[in-house]
Amino acid sequence: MKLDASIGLRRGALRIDAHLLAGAGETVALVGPNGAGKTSCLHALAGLVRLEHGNVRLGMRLFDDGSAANFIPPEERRLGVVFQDHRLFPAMSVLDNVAYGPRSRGIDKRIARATAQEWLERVGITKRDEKPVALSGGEAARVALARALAYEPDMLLLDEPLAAVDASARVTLESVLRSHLANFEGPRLLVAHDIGDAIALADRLIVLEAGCVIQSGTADELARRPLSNYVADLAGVNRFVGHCQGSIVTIGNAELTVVSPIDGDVVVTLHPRAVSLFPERPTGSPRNVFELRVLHIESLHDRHRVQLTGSLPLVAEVTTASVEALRLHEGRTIFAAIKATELVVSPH
Amino acid sequence: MKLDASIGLRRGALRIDAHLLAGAGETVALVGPNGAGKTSCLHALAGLVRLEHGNVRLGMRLFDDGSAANFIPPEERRLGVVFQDHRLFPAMSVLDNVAYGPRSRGIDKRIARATAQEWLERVGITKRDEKPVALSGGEAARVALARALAYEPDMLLLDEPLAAVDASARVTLESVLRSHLANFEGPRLLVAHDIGDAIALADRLIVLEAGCVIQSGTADELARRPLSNYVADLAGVNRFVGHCQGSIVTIGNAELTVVSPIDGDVVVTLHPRAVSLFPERPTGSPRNVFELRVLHIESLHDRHRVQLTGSLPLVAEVTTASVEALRLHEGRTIFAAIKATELVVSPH
Amino acid sequence: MTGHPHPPPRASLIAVIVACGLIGLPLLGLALRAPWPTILDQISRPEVLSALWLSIECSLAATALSFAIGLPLAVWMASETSRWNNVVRALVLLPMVLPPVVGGLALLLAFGRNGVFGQYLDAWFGIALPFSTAGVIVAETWVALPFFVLTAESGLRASDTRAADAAATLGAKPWRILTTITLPMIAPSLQAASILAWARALGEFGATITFAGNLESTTRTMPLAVYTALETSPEAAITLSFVLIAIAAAVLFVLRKRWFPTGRTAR
Amino acid sequence: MTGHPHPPPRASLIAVIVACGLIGLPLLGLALRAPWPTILDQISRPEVLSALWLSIECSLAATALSFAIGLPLAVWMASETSRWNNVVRALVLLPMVLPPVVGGLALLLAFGRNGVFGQYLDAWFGIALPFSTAGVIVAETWVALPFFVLTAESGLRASDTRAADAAATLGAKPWRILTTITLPMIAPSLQAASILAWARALGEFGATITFAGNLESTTRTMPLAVYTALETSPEAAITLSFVLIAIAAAVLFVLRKRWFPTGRTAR
Amino acid sequence: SHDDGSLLIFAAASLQGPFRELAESFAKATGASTPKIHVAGTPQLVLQIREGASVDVFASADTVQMQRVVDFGRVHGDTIVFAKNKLVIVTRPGNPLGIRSLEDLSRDGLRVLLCGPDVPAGRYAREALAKASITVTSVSDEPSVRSVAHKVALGEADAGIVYATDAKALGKRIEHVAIDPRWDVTATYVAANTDGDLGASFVRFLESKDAERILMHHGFETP
Ligand SMILES: Nc1ncnc2c1ncn2[C@@H]1O[C@H](COP(=O)(O)OP(=O)(O)OP(=O)(O)O)[C@@H](O)[C@H]1O
Ligand SMILES: Nc1ncnc2c1ncn2[C@@H]1O[C@H](COP(=O)(O)OP(=O)(O)OP(=O)(O)O)[C@@H](O)[C@H]1O
Ligand SMILES: [Mg+2]
Ligand SMILES: [Mg+2]
Repeated sequence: MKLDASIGLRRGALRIDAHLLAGAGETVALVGPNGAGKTSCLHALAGLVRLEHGNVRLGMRLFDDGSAANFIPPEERRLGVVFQDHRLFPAMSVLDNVAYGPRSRGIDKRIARATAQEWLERVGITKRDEKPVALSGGEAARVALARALAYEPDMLLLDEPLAAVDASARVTLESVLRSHLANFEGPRLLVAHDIGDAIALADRLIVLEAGCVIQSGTADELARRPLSNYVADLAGVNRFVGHCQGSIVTIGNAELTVVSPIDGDVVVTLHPRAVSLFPERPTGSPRNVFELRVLHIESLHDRHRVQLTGSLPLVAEVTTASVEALRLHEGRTIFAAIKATELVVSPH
Repeated sequence: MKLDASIGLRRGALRIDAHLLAGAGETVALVGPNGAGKTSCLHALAGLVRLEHGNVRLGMRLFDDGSAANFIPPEERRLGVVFQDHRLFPAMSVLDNVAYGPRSRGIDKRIARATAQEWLERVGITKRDEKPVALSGGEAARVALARALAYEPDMLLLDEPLAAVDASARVTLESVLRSHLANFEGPRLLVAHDIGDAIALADRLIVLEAGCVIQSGTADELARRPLSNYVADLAGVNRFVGHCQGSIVTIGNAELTVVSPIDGDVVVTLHPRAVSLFPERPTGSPRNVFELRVLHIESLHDRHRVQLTGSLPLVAEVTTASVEALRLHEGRTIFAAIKATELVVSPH
Repeated sequence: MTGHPHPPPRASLIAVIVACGLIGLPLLGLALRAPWPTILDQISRPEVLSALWLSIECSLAATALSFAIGLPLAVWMASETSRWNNVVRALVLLPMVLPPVVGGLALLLAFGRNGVFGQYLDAWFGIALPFSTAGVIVAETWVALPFFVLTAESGLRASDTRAADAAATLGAKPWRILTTITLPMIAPSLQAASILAWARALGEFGATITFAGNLESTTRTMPLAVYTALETSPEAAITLSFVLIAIAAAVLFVLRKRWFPTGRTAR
Repeated sequence: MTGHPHPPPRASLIAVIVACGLIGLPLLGLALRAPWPTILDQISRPEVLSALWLSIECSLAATALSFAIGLPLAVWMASETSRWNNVVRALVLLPMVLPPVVGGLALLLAFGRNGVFGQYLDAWFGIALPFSTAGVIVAETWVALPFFVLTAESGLRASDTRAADAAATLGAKPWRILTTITLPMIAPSLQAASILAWARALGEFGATITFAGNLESTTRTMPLAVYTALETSPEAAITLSFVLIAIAAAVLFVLRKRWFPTGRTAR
Repeated sequence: SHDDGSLLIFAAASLQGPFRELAESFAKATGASTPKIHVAGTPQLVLQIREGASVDVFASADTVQMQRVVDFGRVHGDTIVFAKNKLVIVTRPGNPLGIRSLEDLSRDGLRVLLCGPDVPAGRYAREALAKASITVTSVSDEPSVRSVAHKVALGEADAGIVYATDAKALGKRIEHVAIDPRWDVTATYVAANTDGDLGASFVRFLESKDAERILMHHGFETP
């Protein structure tokens, strides 16, 4: 069973025109900036908003092609949806929330509750008789996930299922999802703004920006050749658009020397680790040296990300030791060197 | 102005008993697993739930000491609260949502709206006349942040302000928050479950578990000596509780040799990078070698986290190259070696 | 409920006092004139008991009918799937503005023995509504239904449809969504709607006496008994009114805990 | 509104048909008997015009009063800060179950010239409510207020208080929270409450005739005019009823767009 | 008297027709402003008077109710009988069941409608039936003659006993059958001055020739 959707609709000022494909058993992460239309796409797949044009097919079934006649309402699509705002049923106990899907499928109340109980245990929720109002944000997210999974759907649509979940539980939930996904025939679409979540769960990423699919591929492919600044940010790499003549790329006021000469407009990408920082202008081999100012230092677990500004806005990744050695602090002026061999240049 | 709160209250089955301190201008991140009581603490500080015992003081002002007489209602506390569920006003335009705080302070409508407009621009929202229902999840989070900041509060209470925000916007918002925080006299309390957010914005972390403060300190301090498994998970380190006799620590069925002999119950922590993986039992120096099975491989940007199970459950961090070289896959048996010098042992 | 109980603005106390004055003073006036010592005698008179019983029976039946017809109607009206619903809404509201006596007359014209529809009821099924207890129920329903429908519809309109969307994705058909998700969420509105409809039916006089007549133990409900008593002795009428008031107050008191729980419903 | 329009369950159409029959057939019956050719003459008669005008005036005034008193009262009742609110709620509901004639009597006992309170109104301020237009407004308010209060309270009870909490943290005092956050959120309930109160006031007969009398151009509202006409000519009464119906339908039609917007309110 | 100085007259509902004309005629005759007329059920009028209504003239459909006003001490001077009303039997147009007399009302299966025994018209009707020694069970104790007349006109009942004036007001929609004078009971309408002198002048006017003409025109009989 594979998903083949071409979604055309308007949401306020945003026009969405996106083609989404997900194979049987494949997990696809839909990533993109806020307001790109990720949730809207999910709702269109679920049948909660109607297509204006395009069509949605799951396996042999046509769900919607913009006409009223072919529209299959959500209750007949058999999808497991986790909403970004959870949407638990306020008047029902947590257990009944999770048992709701099985009950809709006509399963006996006792059995449905037993199934629900199992799913609650799997996602680590012990409150079963409370109303959703008594749940914390992360607990609600887990119940929402349990509710979608307990329905045994043909396709999973998860809108930021882990955004409110804590570090320990995230590991558990990821493994719940993975073990569930392992023997699940249908496709899954996962909305995530956190690349970590996306990489951890998805086989492939689809990047949506302003309603359009910009790029799609594995995380590595995205990092290697980010097609937009957003993708570069997401993958944590530097990306510049410039003009190349011979082996010199002109980017604004800055010039970069590259190894392989191309002529024309190019995109240059560069991993932050390939940027070295020096207190003085280095005298050795690197020809691409820029005098820049430190805008901000962000500490990751064991490394630091240094945002630089000046003729070429750069992000560098350095070890905690070097931050101390270089006495880096915001506002300090520093020299950044880039090896020409580390630059990935491709035509624009 | 400093915050000195000792919060005692019950939420359902959870009993919260937490002492929170935040100096003037200090940013404290409140981290902890789902359902630990972070949101409840914030609500108690805001005056939305009442203390049963304890007291809340901001600067010279007593907000609550559990008695009705000394309770200052939320509208007189002047706090900027960002709610986990945003809680925008559904019947008001986005602009009026943000202008609401200034208007409450008696500021002229025109001026309040101009201020609101500025804040909206700062957080990157261009929709000003729409109702909140037309916002995406991340957009709503930003409006909620703008609304709290526009109020010019004496203390900021932010409940997961960045959880729904995308990668690019996160950078912008962090810088908005930082530049705002720079000339802000009051303390800020930030709830986060993502250690990245916490480290990026906070000077200090307070870890709340099951309603109690377990540990507090900088991220480094937490990583060096995690006082609970949750903190270890959060900081991404391995943590074991065992019994030490001479230089041998017994952890369940496993034995670890350590450098400095202590007697008694100990906690052993270990960075995942200090775990080396071998296809065959290594013959060299490391004495702490365990035959383990790969449970799961998680890819980070440029490294992989390998979860191992067996006599000693371990997490190892290896480069992408070694994953390929070792032909790591889930279910494979492998040998993990730990250098005794990398083990941090402290009495329990 | 998350959050603290929002105190009502101080100024609202003025309204409480004015309202209690407006409503309480007349009741006090009545109470002062009521011949209290005779009230027990009055209540134990068999015709009073039968009127009381009939009132309760008919008003509950009318409330149940209003619920059964009014709820699906309100659902239909709130769903906006047809452009007819404005027409239907206006139609449903009209009995409210019609003086009850005219309402009774209209009912006679429709469901009377020679009525537009009533003649067939009579000819085909031998059912005659006028001068029967069923007629009382029809008259009370006619008067109470609009109150039920409008209140229930307002609740539905104010309700959040997001949970209903979620239920649809979990395979729930419209009927199941309605009963399991929407109705529990608008319970306060349904309660108010039922109380309004019941109270309106209980106090109904004009349409009942016109349509169903005034026959002891068949159609003479308490309001009709009060009216009849008014012809001869206002004191007796006041006493009977107090019986009616007491019944209403008792019912509200019994339902108090169930229908007006101490916390607001929260999500 | 996020999400798709939930279709109402099919079965609801049955209710629509039953309700239309129950309410529409009697109106049809009336319409068949109405002397349509003479209706224009009827309407242009000065006493009809004055009754019409008086009806509109008084019913709107009563609605405004119900709003002004009923809204703060509903807020107070919904806030549960006092254990008196069950008592007040029961009190407020009682006018609904009292037959209107008894209600009028009660008003006379309280606000009449010899009334518990009315004697002071008369002695101190020279105000006499009975047989005055103000009396009509008082009678209509007495009857309409409970409908307003109960509907508004149910809306408040069903409303989500989380936004109100947020407003409190932003420095809004209870009064400001009420007007800027809560009331816009329960707008559908307030609209329904106003319509119910207005319709009830417009159709009020028993309390008005008993308390305020039946005096042309001072207290003879349309329902009283209908009653008076019924004494001599049922045709005239039916015509007048249709005028009343037409006015109500026209008002609802004009308000249709504002009060019943096409989408449900969503958060 | 009323705020603007005009007379305020309380009249039983069934007097509504003639009293409009009487008021105008009175104004023309005396030069006073047209009296205001409040019509409602007699019991309601009595209640209103008891509760202090500042009424000048009370015209009751019934001596019993008038007596209660007298008992309150509100009547100045004497009460006068100014009109009488006969009872008639009413049937549907064309009198399909051929009802000719009171005796016919006791036929089996005949649906007869009377006012309640507490309503004057009902009391009179029962007196007449009693005189004729006929037992009739009413299908319902109607609150007013008007509603009896309407229901007979609509065919809800086969026959009813109402005042001659009501039968007249309904015109062709109803057929009326006179009651044998032997059994006839006559309703008396009484009026009294309940306030100052202006009221007395209207009460006197009720006995005038003008008033008599108007009352007769509406089907009343005059004493
Ligand atoms: N009901 C609506 N009415 C009008 N505009 C809407 C509505 N719902 C969404 N939009 C607009 O559509 C755009 C896409 O919204 P959507 O919720 O799909 O974004 P998203 O990609 O899920 O973002 P996020 O990461 O913030 O959740 C947004 O700009 C939003 O303002
Ligand atoms: N209104 C309530 N009634 C009963 N229990 C509640 C209520 N609100 C919260 N709780 C309980 O209190 C505990 C703490 O909730 P809280 O929202 O403070 O957690 P949290 O630390 O913010 O978690 P998260 O990271 O998931 O947001 C939870 O177990 C929750 O079930
Ligand atoms: Mg979204
Ligand atoms: Mg929380």
